[in-house]
Amino acid sequence: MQDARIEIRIGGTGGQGLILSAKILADALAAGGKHVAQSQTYEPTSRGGYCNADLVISDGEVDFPITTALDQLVLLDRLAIKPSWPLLKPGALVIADTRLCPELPAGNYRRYHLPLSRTALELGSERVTNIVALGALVALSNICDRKRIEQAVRAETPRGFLDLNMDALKAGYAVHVQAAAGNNAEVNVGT
Amino acid sequence: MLIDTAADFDVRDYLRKEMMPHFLCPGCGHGIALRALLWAIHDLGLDKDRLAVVSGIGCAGRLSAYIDANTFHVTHGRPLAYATGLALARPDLHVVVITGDGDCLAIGGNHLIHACRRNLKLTCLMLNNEVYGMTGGQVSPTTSETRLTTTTPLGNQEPHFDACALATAAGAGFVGREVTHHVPKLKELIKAGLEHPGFAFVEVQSDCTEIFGRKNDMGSSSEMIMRQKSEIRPSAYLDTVDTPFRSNALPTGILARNDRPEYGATYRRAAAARKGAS
Amino acid sequence: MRDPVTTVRPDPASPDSPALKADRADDAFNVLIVGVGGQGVIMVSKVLALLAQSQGFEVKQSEVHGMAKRGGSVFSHVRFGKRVWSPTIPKGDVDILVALEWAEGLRWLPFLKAGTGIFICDTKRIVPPFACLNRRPGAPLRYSKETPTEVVTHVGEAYAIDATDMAEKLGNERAANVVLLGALSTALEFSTTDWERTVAEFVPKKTVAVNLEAFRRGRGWIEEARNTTPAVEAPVTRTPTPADAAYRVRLEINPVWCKSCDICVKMCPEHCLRLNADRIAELAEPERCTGCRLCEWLCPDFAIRVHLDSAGAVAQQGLAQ
Amino acid sequence: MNAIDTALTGKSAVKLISGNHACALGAIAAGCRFFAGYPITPSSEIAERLARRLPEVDGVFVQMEDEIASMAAVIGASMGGVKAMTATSGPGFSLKQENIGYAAGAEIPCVIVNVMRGGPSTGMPTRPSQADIMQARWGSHGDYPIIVLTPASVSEIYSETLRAFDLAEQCRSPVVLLYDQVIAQLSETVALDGAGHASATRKWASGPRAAYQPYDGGSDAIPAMARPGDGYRTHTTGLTHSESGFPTQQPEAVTRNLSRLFSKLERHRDLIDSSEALHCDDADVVIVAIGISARAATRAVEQCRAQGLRVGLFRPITFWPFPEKQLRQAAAKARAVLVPEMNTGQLRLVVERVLAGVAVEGLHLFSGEAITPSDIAARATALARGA
Repeated sequence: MQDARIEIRIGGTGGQGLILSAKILADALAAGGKHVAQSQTYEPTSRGGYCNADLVISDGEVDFPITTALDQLVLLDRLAIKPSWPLLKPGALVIADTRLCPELPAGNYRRYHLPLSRTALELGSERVTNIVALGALVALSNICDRKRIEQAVRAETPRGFLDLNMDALKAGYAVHVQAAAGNNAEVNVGT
Repeated sequence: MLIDTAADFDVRDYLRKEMMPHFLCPGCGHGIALRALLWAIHDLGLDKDRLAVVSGIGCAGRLSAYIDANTFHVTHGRPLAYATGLALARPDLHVVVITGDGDCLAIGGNHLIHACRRNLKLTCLMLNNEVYGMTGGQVSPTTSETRLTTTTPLGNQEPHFDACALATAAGAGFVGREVTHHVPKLKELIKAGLEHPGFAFVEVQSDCTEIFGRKNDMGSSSEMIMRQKSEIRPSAYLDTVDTPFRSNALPTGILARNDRPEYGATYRRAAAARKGAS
Repeated sequence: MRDPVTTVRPDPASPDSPALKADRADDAFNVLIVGVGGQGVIMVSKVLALLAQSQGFEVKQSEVHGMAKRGGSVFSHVRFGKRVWSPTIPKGDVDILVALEWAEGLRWLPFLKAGTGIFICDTKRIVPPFACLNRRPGAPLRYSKETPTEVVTHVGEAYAIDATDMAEKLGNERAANVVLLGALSTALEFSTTDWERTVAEFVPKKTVAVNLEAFRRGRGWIEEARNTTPAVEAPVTRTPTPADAAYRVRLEINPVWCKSCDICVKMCPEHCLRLNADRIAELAEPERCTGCRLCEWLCPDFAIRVHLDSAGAVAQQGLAQ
Repeated sequence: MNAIDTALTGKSAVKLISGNHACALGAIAAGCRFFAGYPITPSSEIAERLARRLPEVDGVFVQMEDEIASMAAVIGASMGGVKAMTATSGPGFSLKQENIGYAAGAEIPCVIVNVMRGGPSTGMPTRPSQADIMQARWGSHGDYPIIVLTPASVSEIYSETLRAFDLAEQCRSPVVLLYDQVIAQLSETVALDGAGHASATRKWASGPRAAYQPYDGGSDAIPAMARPGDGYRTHTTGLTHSESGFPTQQPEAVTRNLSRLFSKLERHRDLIDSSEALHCDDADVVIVAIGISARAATRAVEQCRAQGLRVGLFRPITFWPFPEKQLRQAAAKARAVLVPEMNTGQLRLVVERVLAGVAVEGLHLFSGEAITPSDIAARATALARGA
């Protein structure tokens, strides 16, 4: 039984582009030779309501493709805390948006409370919060080669939005550094 | 011209003679309507091998079995939907649907309106005898007001459907109605429907003598067919709409005709354009 | 093959041609238009009435129609002048009789003014069902046998015009009435422009061109006829029917398919079928059978086939020629 | 997207695609050239993808006015000789049932995808379920044969879609592809090679028209079908028919023809059967599961084996006709059988019948969540330890 298994969740609400972020990450990982299963849970509405996009990553074939113990969790809405918290592994990486998910439960995890949506707004569109979050996740987890994630973003982005998405990704890479440099109290590594 | 094809046309050339005599009751108008359809097919010289007839359930639905062609007797109310699949998959076939008033307007009403809207090349022949004959004479969507049926012992209280008005409103490319009394004109009407490039809806007012006629004291088969003449006013002119004598009877003739694009051709053209572009 | 036929020209010496009398101060000018249902009698009279009205005349028009939308007798009186009192034209006072059907024209002839009345008649023959003495094709008809040549002896000026054929050649049989309007226009003093404008106003837009052409042809035909010697012989045209060919009718009745519904027995116009002792349809009086095929068409069980035995041979002869 | 589709149906490539995407690709690779459907969660992605792909391969996509019409149009297209499919979910599957019965009775090949979601009724449109197992088999009225396939992964959806079309053609039968919402919308890295697949073709009528009997099963109980336009001018009906294709109620003819119909799949079990046994040879406890539950069970079996427990998994891939022989063989040494499923015991009922005498325990979940490996492992461990 292989257990080089890594589980990631991006949680938030419908319409935030969570599934797109997960797909981009999954594509990048697959291109790197990983076996990936990407699933989602959503409410029967097109917009709003709790939604999550999950990844199970393995060196061999993924047996059970649904998350059971999260290694990494990105939270873009407070709605995502309740269904995700019970799955969190001890010491897991948690990246949460400061504005959309202002309060986090205590526990044994690596906590990054980052201004993801604010960064997106500063770039010109809150809609790229998902890409900023993706950049932050890649930077903090080192789960994936940056070149591959950039290729995957390019492949999934309509031409008109390419610059914006690439800017968002790069801003995401740096958001924790900038937040730390700005002595932002919300950046909190460790519990 | 009429005389010529009448002499030339022997209905038996288009029947599965081994299936005859058919199962319809004595005097049933459906047999006359079937003749008109086969005559129209003969006049147009349609190839029996390329002719597909799809029919639903009920007295009208049984007619397909008697036609020497590719025939499909499908589920209740669904012949238009089956025919849509068949015609889209096989544009080389000439697809005709035979359906009844209950089959087409009650259980199959949704398929009718969308077939009219879609405008795929199909000819839908709806034989309207105002009753569910095969199940023993229950009220149907076209039963005239006050008529007696086994499920309207008080006389029908529901208003009846004008199927042609429905088909017209839903966008059918060709809509016509005729009675079985005037066979050559009925044949010409069906012929015009078969020739129409899009969806054609032809309603035939047909007598149910044994069940509906008897229940409503309408006399013998011949009296019923004579009533068509005295109440509905069929004329020999194909291009005029004949307003009926009886106040709640419906007009006959070609009631609507338009040149909306045929769906199958439109789809194939769009597909070819997409293929060419990519 | 069916050319317009007879003309009787007015005597050039005649002092008062009716065409000159439209401005008569006292009497109204009377036009009677007759035909059978469906031919467009009312249209002719409406155009005339409209035109006369636009020229400042008082117009009265009355009609009888609606008793039969198709096939029945229809007539319309149009009277115009400075004052018109009665809407109907007394017998013998008609200045111009326009007939869209031959027999109808003959029927109304007594209404025409003796000596001066103009008779414009389509040679189209619509034989009413009650004129059939026997339904066997080719049987004698109780229909007017007068030829145009015979008719013209009764009237001052007569034109027998095959307007239906002329309209057919234009591609629209229904424009026959407008051909007659064209003919009528030559007998009245309204300008051609006014006529054509009124016709164009009256007909459906997409048929304006064909109707104007029909009008011109009708007018041209009369004008030409006036300038040529009248034809002497004027046979009434008749569409050849299979009845002209000799054939024998034979009914093939399938007793196994027959369900004894009685439709053929009751619907046969000659009452020559009956149900036999086994309740199977049979041809009881073959000599009466005309081969009309109604029984074959109306049999819901496909049990009857009508054979016209020599028809094939006749058709083949036709082909050989 | 098209580039990916082409790559996938061409040479083998590793890509990340969803179950519904794999289904659409499998259909194209299998020669499907007609799709009629009606939007319903969570199957709509199949329709959306085929709406784009079919016109590119001279096929036809049509969105019909309802589920009933979709099924009818699919059968109509197949009667015309074109490989056809539809896709739906629970409520739509219910609506299609009458016409599925027609396809079974008149022996019209077609493929019906049912992505199972929570029920009854509208239920949970976006949550998984495995509660249509019985409906897939018995949903239409009257006795009839039908093939039901239950893939458990994205790559298996692809391969089973190919097989569904082949079986439909070979057996002249409707084939239901039954999988749950989880694997429908799950994206997995898969290596697909559709170019290597030689699709089965229908047995078409040939020879003189006079000698042709549309429902003569011949030596293999599968009648040759007449293609419209080929000159046979046959009659097809949902009424009980004789070999001639025309309706009959004559008892001998009815019995003879229905017997052939009811037994025809049994005669082709070698073609139809498909199942998988994992660590069953020495298993004290055999888990029987399908779809996402089987994926969880796989992990649970590995966890149990790691602890030295003799636990195995039997997974029907062809669910109907049920692989009874294979299950009996897999459970030959089993003391206990555990059936985890997302319903109240539909699979358990089948297993109980097949393994009469063996203790069968169900693990049923209908909360709209998938059963987890740990749920199964806990129960299997207890059973293995003889609790």
